[in-house]
Amino acid sequence: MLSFYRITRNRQDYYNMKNSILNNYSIHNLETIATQIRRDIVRMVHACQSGHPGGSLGCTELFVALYFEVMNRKEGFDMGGMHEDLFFLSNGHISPVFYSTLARVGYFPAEELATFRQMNSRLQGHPTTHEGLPGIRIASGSLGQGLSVAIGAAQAKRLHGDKHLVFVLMGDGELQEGQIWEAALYAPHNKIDNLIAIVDYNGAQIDGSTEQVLSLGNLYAKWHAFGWDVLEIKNGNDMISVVDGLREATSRSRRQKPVVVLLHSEMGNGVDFMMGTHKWHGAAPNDEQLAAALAQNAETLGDY
Amino acid sequence: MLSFYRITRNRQDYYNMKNSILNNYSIHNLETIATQIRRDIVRMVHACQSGHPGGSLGCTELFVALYFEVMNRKEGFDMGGMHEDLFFLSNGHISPVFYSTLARVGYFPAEELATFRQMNSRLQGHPTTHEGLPGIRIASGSLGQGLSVAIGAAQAKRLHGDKHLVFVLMGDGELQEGQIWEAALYAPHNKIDNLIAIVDYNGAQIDGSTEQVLSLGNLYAKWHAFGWDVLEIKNGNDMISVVDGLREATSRSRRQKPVVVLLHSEMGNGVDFMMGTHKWHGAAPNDEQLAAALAQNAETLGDY
Amino acid sequence: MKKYTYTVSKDTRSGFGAGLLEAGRQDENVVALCADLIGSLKMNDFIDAFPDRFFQIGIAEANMMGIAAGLTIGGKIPFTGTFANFSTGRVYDQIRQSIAYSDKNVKIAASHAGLTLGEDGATHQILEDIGLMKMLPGMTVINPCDYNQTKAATIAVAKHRGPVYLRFGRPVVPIFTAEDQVFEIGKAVMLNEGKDVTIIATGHLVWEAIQAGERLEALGIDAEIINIHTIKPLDDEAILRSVQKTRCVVTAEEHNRIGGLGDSVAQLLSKTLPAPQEYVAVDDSFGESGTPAQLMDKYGLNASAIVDAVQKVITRKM
Amino acid sequence: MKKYTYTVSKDTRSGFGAGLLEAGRQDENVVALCADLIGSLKMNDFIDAFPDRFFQIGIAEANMMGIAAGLTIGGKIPFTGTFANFSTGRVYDQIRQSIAYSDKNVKIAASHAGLTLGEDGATHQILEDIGLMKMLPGMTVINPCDYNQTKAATIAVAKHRGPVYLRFGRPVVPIFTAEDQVFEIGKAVMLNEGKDVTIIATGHLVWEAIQAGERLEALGIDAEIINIHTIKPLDDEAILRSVQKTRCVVTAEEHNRIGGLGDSVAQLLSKTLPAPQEYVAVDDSFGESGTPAQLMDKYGLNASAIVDAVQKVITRKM
Ligand SMILES: Cc1ncc(C[n+]2csc(CCOP(=O)(O)OP(=O)(O)O)c2C)c(N)n1
Ligand SMILES: Cc1ncc(C[n+]2csc(CCOP(=O)(O)OP(=O)(O)O)c2C)c(N)n1
Ligand SMILES: [Mg+2]
Ligand SMILES: [Mg+2]
Repeated sequence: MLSFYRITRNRQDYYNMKNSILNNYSIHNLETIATQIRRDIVRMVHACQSGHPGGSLGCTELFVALYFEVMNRKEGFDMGGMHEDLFFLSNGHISPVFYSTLARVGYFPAEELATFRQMNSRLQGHPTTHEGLPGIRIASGSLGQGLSVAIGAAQAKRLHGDKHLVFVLMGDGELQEGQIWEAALYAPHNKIDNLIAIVDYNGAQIDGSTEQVLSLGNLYAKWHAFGWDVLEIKNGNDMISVVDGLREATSRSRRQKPVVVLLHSEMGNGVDFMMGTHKWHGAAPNDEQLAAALAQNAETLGDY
Repeated sequence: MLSFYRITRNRQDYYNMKNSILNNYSIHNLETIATQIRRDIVRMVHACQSGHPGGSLGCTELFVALYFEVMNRKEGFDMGGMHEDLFFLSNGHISPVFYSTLARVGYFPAEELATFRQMNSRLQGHPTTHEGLPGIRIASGSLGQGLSVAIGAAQAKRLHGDKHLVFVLMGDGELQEGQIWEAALYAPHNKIDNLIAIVDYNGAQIDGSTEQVLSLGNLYAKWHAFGWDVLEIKNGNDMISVVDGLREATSRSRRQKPVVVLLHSEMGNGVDFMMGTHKWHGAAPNDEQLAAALAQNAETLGDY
Repeated sequence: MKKYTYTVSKDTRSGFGAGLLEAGRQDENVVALCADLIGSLKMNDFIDAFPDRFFQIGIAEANMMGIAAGLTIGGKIPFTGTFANFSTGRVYDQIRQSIAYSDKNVKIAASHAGLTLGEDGATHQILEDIGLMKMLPGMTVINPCDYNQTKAATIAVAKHRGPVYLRFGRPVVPIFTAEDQVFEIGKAVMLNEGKDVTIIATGHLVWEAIQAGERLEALGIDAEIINIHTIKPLDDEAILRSVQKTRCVVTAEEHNRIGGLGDSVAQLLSKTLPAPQEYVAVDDSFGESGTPAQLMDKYGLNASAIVDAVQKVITRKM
Repeated sequence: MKKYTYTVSKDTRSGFGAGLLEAGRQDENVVALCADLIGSLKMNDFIDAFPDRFFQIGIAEANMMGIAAGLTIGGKIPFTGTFANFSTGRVYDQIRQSIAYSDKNVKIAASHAGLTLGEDGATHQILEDIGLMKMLPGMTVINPCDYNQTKAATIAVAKHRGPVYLRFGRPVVPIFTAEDQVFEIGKAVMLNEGKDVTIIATGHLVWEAIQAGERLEALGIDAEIINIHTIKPLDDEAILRSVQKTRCVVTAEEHNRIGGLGDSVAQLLSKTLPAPQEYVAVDDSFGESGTPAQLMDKYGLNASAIVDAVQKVITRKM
């Protein structure tokens, strides 16, 4: 059950090999996966003419790094998830990148991505356990709830003496929800140090930039003041930075404090005309736009 | 409509006269009112054998300072409250101090305090507009909602070009509610600078000290990180400190930022056996305890 | 069967957007709040016309309800805007205490109600919002049926004193009510007089009820059809008058069968005039992703379902 | 009329406390969470016995529901504890998405339900919680009637797989059910067989129904009395069997008449066996401060109200 599923190495190796040729080679592998996932994202959203490409594209490196490199996962899927690292997606609207990653890493056939948002699909608009899709442990979509759930899962791990980690991703706009700050207050008080929270710090939400809509101000200072160990990944769309940053985050776990990673990402990253705007938060490309998007992202693992 | 209701002077006078004999005299007046209000609180809670004396006693100086000195209020009561300062009680369970203050400052007869928590009373367990009690503009009791309401009222004042201030009091345990932090994020972004939020920083809640139950950590740092102008009143049960602190807070209004006052108070203050514990958060004294409490607080304005 | 025709289809939320603009023109106290869903709520025209009377709240629905309550204290008439789910279940306690119990003049405008927002799936499809809001003492609950009625309802609601829950949707649906209609809160609209069965429908199901009425006519069944745009207060009189005549009833709503319009009617009848009733509603399940039309089909919320229910209830007449 | 007697009165929340301790002993996966109301929820014994299995959440009910959902993922059986208001309306969307829709094995233990918490008043008296919870697909809703039944229900609920809402109260009420009872979720308890009217009561109103039954007997009315501790899933069969015999029904609950047990029964009957029904419930209003007994009187939630309702409904038999 503890056979890990990863491309090249365990955590220690990574640090031994940092900056080595092998490392660059491996990073390249991850990047290769990322372009395929970007293709999947735009194709999924295009097919049903709905869904959220912007945040999905911006988090592609993160998902690839987590699932193909950083997380210690068991083979197969069981709901309990003991003795493996867990991931929760709180900002459920970026389901395309989640589904594509889960498929590409082996939880279910990539062909199933074609059913995204269609009736009777296991790939609902927002992730759900209701249809039994492997890889999903909680429904999300209504924002603000995932950090609490992740804390609960982390505390369950503790009770079971399971030393693995719990990861959770939130949107930056999502941080405007008060429940996040309830959870943010709770975790340090309870020294939840098997938890790594990640903020998709793309500066955008539906109605515009977070700066305009409701500024998060000094976000580093906020998490810090709430008692978290805060870490920034300055280029969240550079695979090396993301892997490095996540490694750093995991190395800071188990120090009596929860860790939060501010992942500076770019909404729409990897598709030129989707970048630099919030407009692609939840809009689908037309045929022409799809073609343009695909032209910028090589087919590497084979389209579904 | 703009005839103000206050004991001695307007704000500017106060600063001119600081440390003068008149000032000391006036402070003494306020203290005199405070002992009566403490009597009212314990008598109200004793009579119905329920209610919340601890937080009420700890906030007595604050209420007296606000209503008898700091706030610019119109005579009489209308729900709209234009062209006067407004106060909202978010931690509605400390209704005894609120009711007593409202009665003693003239909103309704002090005799009505005898009906507290009894059926058909306007003095419900938690403040409500439902029974039309003058002085109350919103129901509270379910924690976490008052700061939002105060922000709305402050924005209404702005829309009407009314330059008066809005005050709101919250419990420190109450700050564990996420809605507070939603509001805390909103006010600075929108430069709500006719708002003075006050935290009853008594370090206690129902199940124990906030430190034990769910630590607020560095509370100053939290509000500061959320973009507020933060001010501390180190001795929230010293009338001079409270009046000074509130003056300072009002003087900091209209500077493009909301102001928050951390009022270090003592739960149960003024009744020796109720101090230094959270046990009197929501417990009523028996006859003997009532007598002891009254012996420590002189009847000054006449018991109801 | 009276004929209802249409030339244009539109989404009811656009009726809200148009109504809000008009209400804003009529009364300068009308203000609007939105929790990061301006486009979805069709608030753009209002914002363009009255930028100072709009409050962008961000993704913080609880705070929005509190701020709205506070704004009323200064005499404002706030319309809050977000999806129906986040307008109700997300903020039930805030609405309860700061708005309903405090008797504040807040208008809760809720888009994407029911199944028909479509592809986003169950987390965004609330089927309990009517039930949530109708349990609050003093709350008025309104679910208009098309663009024109939603616009008229919005304007009426702005003039009404007291908290209101106004529910509307995302899909385009036929516009068959009059542009110049007067919207009377709490007053049922008689769409067709008939004698064999009473069909009481609300929201998107009203058009389906009309379709059903035509098919029933072909089957020789003469249906009385009532558009009950206001679920609370319920127009008891109109319903009783009709059921007294027809002795059986079908209710139709885009809602869980538990807690919605159907239960309001059942309560009324059980207390005064027990009669066979069939529910056209979602059978106590969550929704799912799909196109609006697919979902209405799968979850039995269409004209055929109403026809079936009518045929069944008629055989149950006492 | 069958005789029911008692020697001791206790609060149902203490039955929960005792049941939680017992459930904790029986299954080490049982854990408890509380939002700064340990004493009110009677969780002290559990905490003393299993300090590592208790989570103090602070005043953050939304977070509590999310954490509970997360704990189930590791196989834990979490009981959340706070007042009924903050267990339901405050966190409806969190329960909906993270628990009900996600099918998580969370037990929502809710004290101070209804009016009878007394002096705290309306902000703390929720009369809509049954309605809120019964609208959630997959949720089990339980409202036991006395200390023993609440204890038994708590133990049963811990063994049941799936989300449960368990509602209980603060006042002391007679203990008249057996200490060693087996609690069967979803199974109505026949308290008295009768032929003239069916009284279906839940929670604190069950004892009142028994009192009413005795008075009715004196008036020559033979009442069938059912304790419906589980409101969802409703024991349709038991209710229909009874109403088939009596042809009329009174429902009694400490809840708004809108959305509660009464409406569940009305829906069932309207779809199968229309019959006159009277509601003993709060008439769509908020509560207020007062002693529990005063409030039960003022809001018509007692044996006399049930007697009146029976007398009325009997004249309406068809
Ligand atoms: C509770 C809640 N309120 C509102 C929404 C509607 N909504 C979906 S995504 C979104 C914006 C989220 O912003 P962010 O977290 O920054 O995600 P990004 O746009 O960057 O992907 C909103 C408001 C929701 N899903 N849940
Ligand atoms: C939303 C909500 N949750 C729980 C409660 C129950 N409750 C009432 S007072 C209180 C403690 C409040 O602590 P604090 O704000 O510090 O007030 P203090 O005890 O200092 O008066 C709690 C948990 C409530 N009233 N509202
Ligand atoms: Mg964002
Ligand atoms: Mg405190």
